[in-house]
Amino acid sequence: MDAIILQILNGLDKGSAYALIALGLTLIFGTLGVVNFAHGALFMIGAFCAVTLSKLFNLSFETLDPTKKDFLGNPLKVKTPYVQEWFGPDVGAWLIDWSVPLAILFSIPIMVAIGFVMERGLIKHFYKRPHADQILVTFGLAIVLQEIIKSNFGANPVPTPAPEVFRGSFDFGVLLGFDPNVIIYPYWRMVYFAFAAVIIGGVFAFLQFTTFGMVVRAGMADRATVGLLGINIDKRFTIMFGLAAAVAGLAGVMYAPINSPNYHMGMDFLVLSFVVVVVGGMGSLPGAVAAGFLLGILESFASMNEVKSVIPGIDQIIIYLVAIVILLARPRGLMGRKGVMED
Amino acid sequence: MNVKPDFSKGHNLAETAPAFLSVWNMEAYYGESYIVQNISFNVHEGEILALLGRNGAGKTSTLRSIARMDNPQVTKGEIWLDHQPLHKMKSYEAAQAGIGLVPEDRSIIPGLTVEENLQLAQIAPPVGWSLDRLYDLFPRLGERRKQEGVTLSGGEQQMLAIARALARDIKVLLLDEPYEGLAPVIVDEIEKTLRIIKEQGITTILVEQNAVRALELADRSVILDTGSVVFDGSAKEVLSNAELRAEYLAI
Amino acid sequence: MLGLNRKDTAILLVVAALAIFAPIILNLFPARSELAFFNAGYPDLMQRFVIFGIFAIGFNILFGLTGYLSFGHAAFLGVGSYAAVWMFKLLNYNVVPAILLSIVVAGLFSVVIGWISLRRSGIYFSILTLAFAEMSYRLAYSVLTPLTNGETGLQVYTDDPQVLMQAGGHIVPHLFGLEMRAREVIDVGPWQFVFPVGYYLCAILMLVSFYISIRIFRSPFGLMLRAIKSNQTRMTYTGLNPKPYTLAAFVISGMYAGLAGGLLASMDPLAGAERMQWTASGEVVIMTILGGAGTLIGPILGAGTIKYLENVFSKMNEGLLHKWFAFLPDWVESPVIWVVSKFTGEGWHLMLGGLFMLVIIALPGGLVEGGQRIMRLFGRKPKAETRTSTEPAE
Amino acid sequence: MGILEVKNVNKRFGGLKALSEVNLSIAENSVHAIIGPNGAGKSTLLNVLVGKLIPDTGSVLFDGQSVLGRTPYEINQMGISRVFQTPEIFGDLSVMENMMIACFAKRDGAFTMQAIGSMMKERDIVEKAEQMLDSMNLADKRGMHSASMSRGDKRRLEIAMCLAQEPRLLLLDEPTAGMARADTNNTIDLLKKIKQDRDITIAIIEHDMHVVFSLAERITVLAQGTPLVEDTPENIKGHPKVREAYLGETQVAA
Amino acid sequence: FTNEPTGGTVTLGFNVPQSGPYADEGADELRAFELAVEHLNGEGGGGMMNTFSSKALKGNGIMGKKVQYVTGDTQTKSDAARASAKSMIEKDGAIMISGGSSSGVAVAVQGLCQEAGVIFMAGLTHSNDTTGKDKKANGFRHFFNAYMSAAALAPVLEKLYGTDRQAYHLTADYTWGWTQQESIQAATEAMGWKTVNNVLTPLAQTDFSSYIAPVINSGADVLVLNHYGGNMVNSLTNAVQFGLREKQVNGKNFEIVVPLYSELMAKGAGQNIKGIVGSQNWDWKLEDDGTKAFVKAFGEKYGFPPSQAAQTCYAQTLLYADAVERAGSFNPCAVGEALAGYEFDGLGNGPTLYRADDHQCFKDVLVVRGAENPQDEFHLVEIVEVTPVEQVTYDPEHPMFAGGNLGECNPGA
Ligand SMILES: Nc1ncnc2c1ncn2[C@@H]1O[C@H](COP(=O)(O)OP(=O)(O)OP(=O)(O)O)[C@@H](O)[C@H]1O
Ligand SMILES: Nc1ncnc2c1ncn2[C@@H]1O[C@H](COP(=O)(O)OP(=O)(O)OP(=O)(O)O)[C@@H](O)[C@H]1O
Ligand SMILES: [Mg+2]
Ligand SMILES: [Mg+2]
Repeated sequence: MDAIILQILNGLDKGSAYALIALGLTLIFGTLGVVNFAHGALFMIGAFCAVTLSKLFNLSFETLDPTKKDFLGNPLKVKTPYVQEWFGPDVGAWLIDWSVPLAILFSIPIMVAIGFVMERGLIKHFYKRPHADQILVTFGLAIVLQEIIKSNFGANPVPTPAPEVFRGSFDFGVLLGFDPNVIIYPYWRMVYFAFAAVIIGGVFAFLQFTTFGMVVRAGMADRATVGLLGINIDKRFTIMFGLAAAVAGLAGVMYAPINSPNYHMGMDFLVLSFVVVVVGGMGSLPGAVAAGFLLGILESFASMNEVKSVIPGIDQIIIYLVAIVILLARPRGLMGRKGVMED
Repeated sequence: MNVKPDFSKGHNLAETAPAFLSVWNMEAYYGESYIVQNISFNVHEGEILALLGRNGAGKTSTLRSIARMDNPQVTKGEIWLDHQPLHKMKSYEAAQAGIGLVPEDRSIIPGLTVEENLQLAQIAPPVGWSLDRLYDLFPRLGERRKQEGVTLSGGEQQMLAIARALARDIKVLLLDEPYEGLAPVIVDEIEKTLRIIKEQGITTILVEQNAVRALELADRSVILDTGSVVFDGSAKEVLSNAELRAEYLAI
Repeated sequence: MLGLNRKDTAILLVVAALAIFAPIILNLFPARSELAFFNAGYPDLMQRFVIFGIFAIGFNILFGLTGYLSFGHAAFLGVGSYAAVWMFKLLNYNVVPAILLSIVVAGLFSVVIGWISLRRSGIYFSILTLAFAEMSYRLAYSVLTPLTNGETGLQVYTDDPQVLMQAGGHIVPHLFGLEMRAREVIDVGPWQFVFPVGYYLCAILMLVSFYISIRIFRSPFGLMLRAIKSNQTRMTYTGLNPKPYTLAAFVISGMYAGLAGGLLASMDPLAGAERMQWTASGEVVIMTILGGAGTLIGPILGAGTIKYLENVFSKMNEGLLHKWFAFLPDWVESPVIWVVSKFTGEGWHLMLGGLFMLVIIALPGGLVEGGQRIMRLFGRKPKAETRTSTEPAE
Repeated sequence: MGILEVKNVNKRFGGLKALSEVNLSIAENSVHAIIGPNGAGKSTLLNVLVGKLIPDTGSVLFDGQSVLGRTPYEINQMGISRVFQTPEIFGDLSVMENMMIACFAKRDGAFTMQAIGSMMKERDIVEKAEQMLDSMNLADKRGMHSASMSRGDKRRLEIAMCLAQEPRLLLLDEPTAGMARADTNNTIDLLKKIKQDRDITIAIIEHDMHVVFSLAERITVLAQGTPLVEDTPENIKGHPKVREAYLGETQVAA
Repeated sequence: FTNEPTGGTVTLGFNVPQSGPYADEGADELRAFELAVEHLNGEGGGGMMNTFSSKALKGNGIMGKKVQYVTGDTQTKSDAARASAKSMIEKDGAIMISGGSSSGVAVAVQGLCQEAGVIFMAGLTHSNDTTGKDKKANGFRHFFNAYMSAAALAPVLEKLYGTDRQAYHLTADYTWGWTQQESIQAATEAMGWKTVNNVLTPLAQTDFSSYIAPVINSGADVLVLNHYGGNMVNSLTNAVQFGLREKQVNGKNFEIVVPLYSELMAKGAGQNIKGIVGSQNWDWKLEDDGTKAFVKAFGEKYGFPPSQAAQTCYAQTLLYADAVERAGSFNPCAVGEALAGYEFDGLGNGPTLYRADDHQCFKDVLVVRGAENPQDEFHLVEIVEVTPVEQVTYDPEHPMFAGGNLGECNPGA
């Protein structure tokens, strides 16, 4: 029982990461109809926003400590972060400790700007081009972004811990009447889940309770006609792109403490996020979110020993297997709209 | 035959344009093919102009050019609407300036219900008729308001397309074959509606294959052939000129 | 000639000439010169050019004609390779059974995967094929290791059965005794040209594949495939059943992929699981688009370009750059090298990504379009290559 | 017994009864028009006939065989061809290629594998396609990219493609909508000629009464999903209910 | 023989991962190769050439021929690695190939070098198979292997955590992971530990939470992570997130063990590495003369200390050059003969033997631990023990290595 509850928690947690990434992707892919292979890169850049902020806070000046030696036998250079010098050691340490949550604020303008530039400078010219061309150009862009990050941060993962207070884990089981220490779950992962819920809710609200979503949907189906109705669809597409980039970036920022960011994390998530979006159904935000959680939970269950011992290797393929089954059972995934990317 | 409009006064059409809507030396291309070949004509405020011609004459292309759609591309010429330079605008700006186009394929937006199709028209200013008023005019649409627009029958779609144009506060209504696919009773209805619209002071350009019907309604007529204006004059004149009718309208 | 019209015959002859003289064309620079670095006329790379050319030609039959974008074609390449290596392990090193089996096995695989995946269209189809390929890759890497030798890749061991192997028989892939790795090296002045046997086998098969592909493009079948891409509704209401057409195209392109896989294994008897990964499937998609999807010669160009970059630019290290730019004054040299090194050596991916973007932005029809523009510059007006016109002969 | 027998067909879309208890019999080698107000269910009925929609209840027999449960291409192969209300053509292909596809479908059936057969050898197909284009006045457009034709031309191409299939039953959904008067007349003549030359049954939906009354031998009036009357053109013209619900006051002369 | 150097130069091929997750490791290998070439050509200070027990190298290249090198990208894929190596052999005339950062690549390239008739001096490869069932006459491995890791770790684990332990293994689901797990399970069970479970994790896994969670209530008190690279960084990070490091089970502190360590992984895992025990082939903090000379040369050139991958590649290059000099020929068979059974010292890790039976190097193995309070980013791990070579030596016919056949050396065409 406890094992199952733990895996449900894991599934929800994984699912929220999948759902968040898929949400951003579906805004561009399912709604604007652009096959965006650079979406993973946006996620990755989000994570590196957290890295960058933490590096900025850690920018240090060096003083020599003659009592210690560095690896070449010279006096050791001791580093003191500027923020500690400027704001005092406590505030400085707090800033450094809280750099990931602070990066949320830091990343939003950056990601929105990246989204705008990307749409205006590049994607705009590709709305009417075949999907294959979109794939090629965004894949090229993804590689370029990735390589830029690599040449600045290296290929190795960069540890980016959560604030001290979120580092422990929470005894969840006690709440449910289990013995202590049976069902514990890391705080930060719970934060991630809550954060994902807020973002997903926010995006839904924005698209449901405003006409924005309807206009963009209409614009994707028939740009020309929407223009005839006096609507500047280009502007809205750009905003949509900025929004999607921000969602991807925020998903990345918050993910940084879960797994140390590295330059190819975007590619690792890319295929998966496409699968999630398509299983959810093209053009459906609820579908993408639902598929994210569904696949997250199934993946968690498939990795249980009890399951693996029955079907060896099931955890390797579960996502794809489920994707195949769902797409065969339902022509347009869980909640796909007719006519979106079916040709 | 009427005298061709006089543009000799020079470029500053904003001041001198003799009419409400002026199209002046307009040329337009689809890619490499030269479709609209130096067209000029005027429409006066509040009148109905019948734009006639054979299949492929360039009627649709002319309307699309005026509405500033991406295709065909206008490469030369000027279009003025009530002292506003349409030729410098994008299609959404032209729409905000008062152009309303009912396209020949109706362009009902897939994925949206009837009502959403109408709401969409009222997002950008200026807003025209209210939804209630539109449903009064087309009760059939009121009954189907929650149905997806593209599943409407052909005639219902045509009504929706016209209603959608009226949902915006337009100065000029461009109608591309509005009677097509409509039952004769409905055609009568629409004709009545067009008269109502005319009474409201809205200027209309009507493209129609059923030339007789169109001419009976229209004040003036322009006839196109292979992308050029071959006639510009009063509607009555066409009806009475058998040669013209035979050569360009086959009636 | 050969049932082709004049233009197609010309294309075929050009490709044939390029293939036959590749060892010379690709070794443009004298062997000892600095520029020899840019030579591509060594056996392995030449073989890769034509093998991936076959792969891309086949892919183009599916994608270019029907518009169905498969993201799992690498799986067929992979099983083709495995099948070939297993033939080496079980029979002997003769490449004929290996290549035949690789085509057959890939064909069977594609029948199954295609039959299921083609129940959907558009992106749903792409994801289905992707899912099958990724499953194959992941299983091959782990659970199926007994069959695939997992991470290391399937290879021939001395204790393999090799039932047809005679004492003293060849221990490298051969065609009835003609060893694939055998080569003729000819020195012409400072130039050195290598004529490898394996390459010529691949090249001949590539030309055959290319010829078949032209015939398919020009056949009624090809017309039907383009009709599917254009309007499936009209197709069904014209009494045509799109499914068997797409399935046939899918299987044909799967067999092309299998042939490519079998050849890869025949040139180098090791089959790695990464051959089936989504990135490998993506690579053939990109080759095809980069060259010009739906054109005859585009896929070959795309395959060549990508393989060239991969093998040549990744080898450009800073040491070399220093040598090349040594003529510059120091204060110019360092920044130049700094910039260039971002795009070469370990930065070669940046070059690749940048190239993809550049080509597709500047040349919407891929490299073929670039070629056409150049031709136009020279005043000749070649008719848009193959994209639409299938006008029957007058 | 007609070549097409529709019995008790019902079709609902959610709360809307698009077709209710439709009974229709079309006699072999006749021209049968279906008219009725917009939204009456005429196109829906055609959709049922060609397998695009499956009726909730009822049966459809073509030449004694049921078409229900068959796919659209099977139904087409039985001998039913359809022209759509908005033209469906192979927009990416040339006009000639469009025609050739129709000719192949007629000659070779739903699927044949001529993967490396040469198109140049298909003389009969080419000839027939050209002949059809000629008869529809499209010959000068044979090499044209069909998507960039004007709509009237697209419609003519589609009719030509359907005729090339030599169907036994041809279904026309507003074939002359948007056509210039001259071409409308041409189309009427062409249909008449085809009717003379070979055995063919034509069912036509049309709002242009000129076309209807020039061609139709019998007319069914559909209203709100049910056949209102079925009769000869003369009787329909004078039918008070039809005049009220459909024809209106002005439209008689046409 | 293939690629016999003719002019005044000899070309070596350095085939390292330049893209993909191991790119940083590859970059460090490349730095070491460049340094080695510099030293061989008599530039720079000479580094470990000065401390190397063999004095055959004179700083005038190899046999008087100036050393040149070409580089390529393995992409950590066996296919790409072979393509890259082939281009070095076929186009650039490389007579020796070295580098690589994973066992799959090493085995694939070693096989290729055997067929092509050049020498392969393996870089970072830790699987038993490289010198076990996939060993080749033309291939040599300076790096240690999974068995040796386990043999070195076991006594230390016993000392630190006692003999009564319940171990839970998470294992990367591919060849290297399996041999690593097999080795460490055998070694720990031999000293009395029990193995609660061994769970295989997909290579592409990034989030290990669903594999870590079941550990909590499994009754295990040790978690062994048979992962490398990104897998290891993530699984360790996740394990620490789930509070495993602070946990008490069976009245004991819960412990995490990472059998194969590297500096780069330690860096990637950040604070999570503290107190975690593992093994290394070499560490720059060793005190022997060879190490010191190498660290000095490397550190002065690049500004930071070398990784174990760098040391391996540097040593491999010198060893190859030295063997050529001693053999007096570039002929791969002569070189192989000079290397086989060769004993040397002064290249770090003390006295070392290249065993003739399987071309595996035998030398001391380090057991290390994540430092609690590193003074700077280069002191993330500290050496716990240097396990003497005797303890990690095994019989060539040991079941974990059996089945292979070195075959004949191949000098090529
Ligand atoms: N998208 C396009 N690309 C290229 N040419 C086009 C395109 N659309 C129309 N044309 C061509 O432009 C010419 C004029 O077409 P247009 O649609 O304006 O004619 P029309 O007068 O509206 O005819 P119809 O009465 O058939 O609607 C035609 O010859 C047509 O072939
Ligand atoms: N897929 C659908 N979903 C819901 N309602 C539909 C659907 N298809 C058609 N309808 C409705 O069914 C009714 C009949 O439509 P149909 O297209 O058959 O009319 P029609 O007789 O062809 O009219 P017209 O002459 O205007 O083309 C219409 O009211 C239409 O809105
Ligand atoms: Mg028109
Ligand atoms: Mg209809």
